[in-house]
Amino acid sequence: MSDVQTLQQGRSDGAALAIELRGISKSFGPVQANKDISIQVAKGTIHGIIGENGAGKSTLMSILYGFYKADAGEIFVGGQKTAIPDSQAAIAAGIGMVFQHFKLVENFTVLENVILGAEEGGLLKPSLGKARKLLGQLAKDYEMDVDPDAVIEDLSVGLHQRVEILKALYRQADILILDEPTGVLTPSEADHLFRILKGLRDQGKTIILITHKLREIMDITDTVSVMRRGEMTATVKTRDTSPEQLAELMVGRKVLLRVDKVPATPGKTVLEVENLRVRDAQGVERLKGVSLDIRAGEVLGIAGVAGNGQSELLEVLGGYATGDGVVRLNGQAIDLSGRYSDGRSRRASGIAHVPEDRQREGLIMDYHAWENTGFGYHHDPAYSSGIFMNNRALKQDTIDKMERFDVRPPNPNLQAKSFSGGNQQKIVVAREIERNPDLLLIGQPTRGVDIGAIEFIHKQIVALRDAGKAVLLVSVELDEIMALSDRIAVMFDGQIMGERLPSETNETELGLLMAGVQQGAA
Amino acid sequence: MPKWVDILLIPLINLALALFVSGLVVAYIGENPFEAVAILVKGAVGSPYGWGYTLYYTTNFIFTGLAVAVAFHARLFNIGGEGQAGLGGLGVALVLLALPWPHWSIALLAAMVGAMAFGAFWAAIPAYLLAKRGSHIVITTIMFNFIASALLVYLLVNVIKVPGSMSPETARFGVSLPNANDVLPWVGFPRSTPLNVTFVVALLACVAVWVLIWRTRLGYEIRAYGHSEPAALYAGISPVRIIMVTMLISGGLSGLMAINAVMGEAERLVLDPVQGAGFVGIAVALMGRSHPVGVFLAALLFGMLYQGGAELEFERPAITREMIVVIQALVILFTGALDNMVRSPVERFFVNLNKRAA
Amino acid sequence: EPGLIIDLGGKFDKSFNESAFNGAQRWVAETGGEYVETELANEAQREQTMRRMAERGANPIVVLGFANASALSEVAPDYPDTNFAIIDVDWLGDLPNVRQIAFSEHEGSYLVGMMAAKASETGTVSFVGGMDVPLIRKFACGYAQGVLAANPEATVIANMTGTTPTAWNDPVRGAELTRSQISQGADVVYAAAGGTGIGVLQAAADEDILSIGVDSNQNFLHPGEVLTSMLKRVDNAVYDVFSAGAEGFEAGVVRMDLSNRGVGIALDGFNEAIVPFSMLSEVYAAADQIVSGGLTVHDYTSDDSCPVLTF
Amino acid sequence: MDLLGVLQILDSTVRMATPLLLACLAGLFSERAGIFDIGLEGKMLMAAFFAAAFAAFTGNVWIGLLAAIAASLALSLLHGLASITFRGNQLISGVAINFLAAGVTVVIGQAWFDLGGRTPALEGAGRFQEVTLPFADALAPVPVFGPIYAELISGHSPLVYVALLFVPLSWWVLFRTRFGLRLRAVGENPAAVDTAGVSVVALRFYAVGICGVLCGIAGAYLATGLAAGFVKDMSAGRGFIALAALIFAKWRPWYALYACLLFGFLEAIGNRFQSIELLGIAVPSQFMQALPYILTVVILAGFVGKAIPPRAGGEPYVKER
Ligand SMILES: Nc1ncnc2c1ncn2[C@@H]1O[C@H](COP(=O)(O)OP(=O)(O)OP(=O)(O)O)[C@@H](O)[C@H]1O
Ligand SMILES: Nc1ncnc2c1ncn2[C@@H]1O[C@H](COP(=O)(O)OP(=O)(O)OP(=O)(O)O)[C@@H](O)[C@H]1O
Ligand SMILES: [Mg+2]
Ligand SMILES: [Mg+2]
Repeated sequence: MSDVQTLQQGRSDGAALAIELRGISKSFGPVQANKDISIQVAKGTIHGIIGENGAGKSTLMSILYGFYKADAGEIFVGGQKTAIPDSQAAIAAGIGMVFQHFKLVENFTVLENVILGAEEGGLLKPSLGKARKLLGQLAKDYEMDVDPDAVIEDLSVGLHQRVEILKALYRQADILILDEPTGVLTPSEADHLFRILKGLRDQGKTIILITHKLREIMDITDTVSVMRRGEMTATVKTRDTSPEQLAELMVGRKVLLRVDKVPATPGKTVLEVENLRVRDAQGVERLKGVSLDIRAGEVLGIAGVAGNGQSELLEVLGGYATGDGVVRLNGQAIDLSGRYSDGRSRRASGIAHVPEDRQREGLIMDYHAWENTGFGYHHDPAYSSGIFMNNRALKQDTIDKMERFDVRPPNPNLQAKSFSGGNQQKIVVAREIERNPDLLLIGQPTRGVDIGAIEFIHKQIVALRDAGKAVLLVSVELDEIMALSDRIAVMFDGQIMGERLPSETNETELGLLMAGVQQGAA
Repeated sequence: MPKWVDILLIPLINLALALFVSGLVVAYIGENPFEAVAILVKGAVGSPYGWGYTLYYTTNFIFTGLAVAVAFHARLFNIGGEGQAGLGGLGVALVLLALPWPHWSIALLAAMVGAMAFGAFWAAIPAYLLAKRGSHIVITTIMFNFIASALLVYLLVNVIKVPGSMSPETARFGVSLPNANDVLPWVGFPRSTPLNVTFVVALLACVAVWVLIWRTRLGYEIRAYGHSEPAALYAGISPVRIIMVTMLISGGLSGLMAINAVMGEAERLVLDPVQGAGFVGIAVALMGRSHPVGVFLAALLFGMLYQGGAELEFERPAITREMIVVIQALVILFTGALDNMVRSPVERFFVNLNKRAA
Repeated sequence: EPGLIIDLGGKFDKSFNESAFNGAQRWVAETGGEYVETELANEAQREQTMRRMAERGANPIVVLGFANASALSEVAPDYPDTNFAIIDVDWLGDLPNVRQIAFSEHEGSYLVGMMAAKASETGTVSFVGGMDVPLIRKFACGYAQGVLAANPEATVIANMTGTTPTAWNDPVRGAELTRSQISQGADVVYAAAGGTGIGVLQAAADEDILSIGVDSNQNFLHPGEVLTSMLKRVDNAVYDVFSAGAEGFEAGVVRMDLSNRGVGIALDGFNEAIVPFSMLSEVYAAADQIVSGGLTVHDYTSDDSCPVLTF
Repeated sequence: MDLLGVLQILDSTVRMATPLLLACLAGLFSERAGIFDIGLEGKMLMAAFFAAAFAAFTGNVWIGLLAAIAASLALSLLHGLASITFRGNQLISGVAINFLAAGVTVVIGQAWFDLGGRTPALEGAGRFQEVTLPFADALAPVPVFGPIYAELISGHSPLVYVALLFVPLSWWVLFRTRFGLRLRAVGENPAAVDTAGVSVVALRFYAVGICGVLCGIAGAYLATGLAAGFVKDMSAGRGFIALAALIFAKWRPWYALYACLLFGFLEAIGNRFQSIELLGIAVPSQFMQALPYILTVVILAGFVGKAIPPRAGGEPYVKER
């Protein structure tokens, strides 16, 4: 039936079609990522695609971009049946894509990344020169300036994504696919991005936007398709729908879109941080004298643009960066010198840590789920006795956790990498929260996670807090901060710009603080 | 895909391909390939005599193979097996020449300590330089192979040689290990078969390594570090500790190889006691996918090639020892590097089979 | 039928093993007989191969090189009816079925040393050894003594190629060592380094200095540029053992030296032009003295030391 | 030591460094493209044999060179087939190639020449002759510069100059051309190249191809430049030293030159001062022979520090699990 619906859509607003997919199917070994999917996208529109983690969004788009080959199905570009065996063909057909996991060469400059594959002639100089000019132009047109000679690994993720978009525009794509672009952006960056997208649409370009954030869908898309378990469940006009309806279409049940929590009842102080300073490997000071405290039963939210010291704060508290200053946990000073500061002793002292980057730090992607369940806690007598690991106990515990946290598929013997983003995150959160720590450090808890899982993870955080534990929440998602925090501290350039109560502040004020603007009030 | 296909059928097809190509080479120099293969197989496993040598070589390769495999789990490429085993030999010699040992069992234990200590020591320096200075382990271990051989030559020619004898080798050790014939008289191993109790030690080493890697906490940490250093840090696993410990174990295993070659077979330390087993160990570990069972099977395969090859060479003068090297190379190539050439089609075949079945 | 076990160096090392092989071939050519032959591939095979030969019924069996000494002392007693001959070994005590054939390389080297000193204009001559083992030091020490006997003022530069077995097969390194010696004034170089020696003689020829071959006659390699070769008649030793056969076999220690033409210098059409009569007569004189016992050349391996050379 | 002595050592340095440099640059192209190659040794050996064999057949060293390149190229393509097409383990493939070369050279050599794997000694046009640069003789008398020019700079085999030319050339190709950009990219992040619409497989095959050609030249230089014929195992571990030099150079052309010159220099020193006395005690010659390797470790640990290989190195490019 979904097909019928789509086709009607296609006809009813009679606009020319930029893209039409017919009966696309794709499976990775046992996993059927896409099942007979058909979809139409009208020229000059912004078309949203939403769906749970693992629904098959990225796969579908990767097929359109020629990164994967479909097992079956046809692709029409501008009404023409087009074979897209590889990305070359997609680019030729005017399709550009910004991947969920960026495809940049880390130690190349912005310029080199932009021209890669689109060079003119055998020598670099001319191409680079031309690209430099064109980049300047684009930068003006879309206010997307980025230093063309900066090396990618030195740039923030926000800028990485900017480079990816520039890559696509440089190749004169008139169909632009963005896969979860705002997952790594601050609200202001996101708004900026949307202004750009609107601008592009008004020039007649077509945009396909994958996101987990219903607000964004409602804000800027014209039509939206919903995917579920590899199938296309519906395609509707945005103005005819509502977040609640979309959420239901997506998850298959009613979803609570806002966190409901009783007012906090803070107890004794759990964490005291005084004048904490951290230098990075290059000796640059990343934390410039941070002081804060968290009490039992409250959530302190750290708002801030990525790269302003939040990561370093988590790392030093989590025990794998050194610093100086004073940090007390339940009154006990903990070591920052590096001598007794490592993940193990931190855990022993009652600190649990959900790292910002689950794939790089939180999990061993090649370990089975059950091995990851004990990761960091492998010294715990429950998991190991003497020099040996107790694998049976680990597996059993994993099965229980998977059941309680509704990890899908609930199979402890799958490798971490074969779970989708949301479910990977659930594995980490389950591991850390179920330690029932005095202090939970949690960074970007819902980055790239679907609303079903978001709802669940938020519930867990609140539950932990209500159990009288202290939570330090770092997130670039302002509304997440607003929704969960009992107090909000804003970080900018390695310092705390100020503290606010959610009830007494608003996104604009926080936005200003995040930008380092300190106004007289409060 | 059924498991037996994965661990049995595919390797066998690979092996067959390797032998086929080898056959072509043999035919090229005008020998009958089928006879050649027959002699090779019969020579390797056709008699207790053959088994004696096959398993003797296997023992060497198990140790050097395990050494490389263990390091691999921590993403450390230890190609210093040659030097570490050589030093292990030195350790064995020093221990055994130091005292008159009352009984072989005590001597064996002492020699094992000596072998592991010296092997581990030779691995420890590159490990430390990597852990503390980030010096690339591949370079340092290569260099330490050369340095080890220089050291051995110096000692054998100037220091621990038997005076008056022209050959740069130590005196014979007082003790000798019971060989297969002493232990299992009824099997019919020749009195002088080189296969000795060290083989049992090697099997125990396989089990120990399996336990270490997949059952102990240390193994869990080693693999974690191998997969992702940032994650290891997050979990409170110290890279320096893992690098050091892993390389010490790896070097110790290499060193143990000397128990078989120096104490068990030569019963004295000769020039170049390792005879390239260190490098074969790399191939063995890679082909065995760094798993003790795989290492054992790969080592056995190479043991058979060594012994069968020696017989073949003896029976067919036209077939030189280099021809045997060619055959070994082809086996490594087909069973190791070109694995997917066979695997993917076979896999597809079975997937379709299941599809049709379903 | 007799048997021959070629050592690790390989049948065509242009020196020791090759010389043995030639001896066997000569026996074949002259007697039309047959013999069993095999090449060792690694240490562990020494004992293995001897036993295989013995079990196959080969008799007598010739093994080459000191490295086999220890293995042979194990094997021989197990096959009392088989006769063994081992080259370069004389310290195995009395084994009833073993013929130990040792060469006086130091004597031959002494003679070529004298020639080198005579031929040298710079008064500096050199030596390139393969791997640094006592046997090679024996060559070097005899050579140095000869040089200094002929010219007490002369300097001898002695180098070894390396410390791994590749030292026997590294002509590139050999050539490089030779060039380095030439730059230090050497104008005659003596190579006792197996396959590496090929590079030494080559470099000498390229740089237009004289070289001295070893073991088998290598004069032909660079006619007119190889002063001579220190012959070590392993071929004769093998030939004799083969000809004597199982019946005529004699156990015990045999010394092959100048007196029985076991070692010597090579003179042929390739080098007669560059070996003046005066030089020859002196060399022969010295040879006679050595044979008559009037002159003794120090043997490094007798006490692991060399009076005129430090290693 | 006088100027000539110094010059001789430097001269020897250049000769010893050349095969290392060629092999090192070969490895550089391959590994920059993400294909690790511990088969340099084998490729050099194979090339050395074919160079000598065909030079012996035809008496023409250039044909020998072509044969060497062809042989080494064949092994490279085998490596590519295993590690690129069939996504096999690059280390295994390299090990196999080393074994293969060690065996095949002798087996074929024996079949062709019946000299136990050696080739006949080459002379005349069968070898690379030293080229005397213009005015070498004329300038020789000039103090200092004269000898330096005549002894050190002039009078090497053409391949030496070829090798030296390859350094700036490689640098230029890698860092100044489209091909170089893509090649480095495919070694860092093949997915980026793939999504940019460029074939990862093709790029990597080009890279191993170049690697093959350079190893071919290196081998030819060993057998027909430095030596006058092939002797089994004559590469004598130089492929591994080249690998070390490559890591030493952090995968960069100019540094590769410096690294190889350093290794060559250490070897020359080791050859020159084999038996020396320090404070009256004779230093064991074995120590002097090990010195290059000891110094390498010291320098590496003391001054070079961490070398980060191309990020995608060693991993076959697999899109779909
Ligand atoms: N390269 C791959 N190999 C094997 N399986 C894959 C691959 N890529 C995706 N999958 C699987 O296909 C399914 C769809 O994945 P996909 O990334 O398209 O989901 P998604 O909708 O993008 O999820 P998310 O919202 O987390 O990005 C998932 O089960 C995923 O595990
Ligand atoms: N001091 C120097 N002398 C000679 N060559 C140099 C020097 N510094 C750099 N080079 C060479 O110039 C080229 C570019 O140098 P650079 O170090 O910037 O490379 P890069 O762009 O950093 O390479 P990578 O891609 O590895 O980062 C390299 O080939 C390098 O070897
Ligand atoms: Mg996705
Ligand atoms: Mg996904």
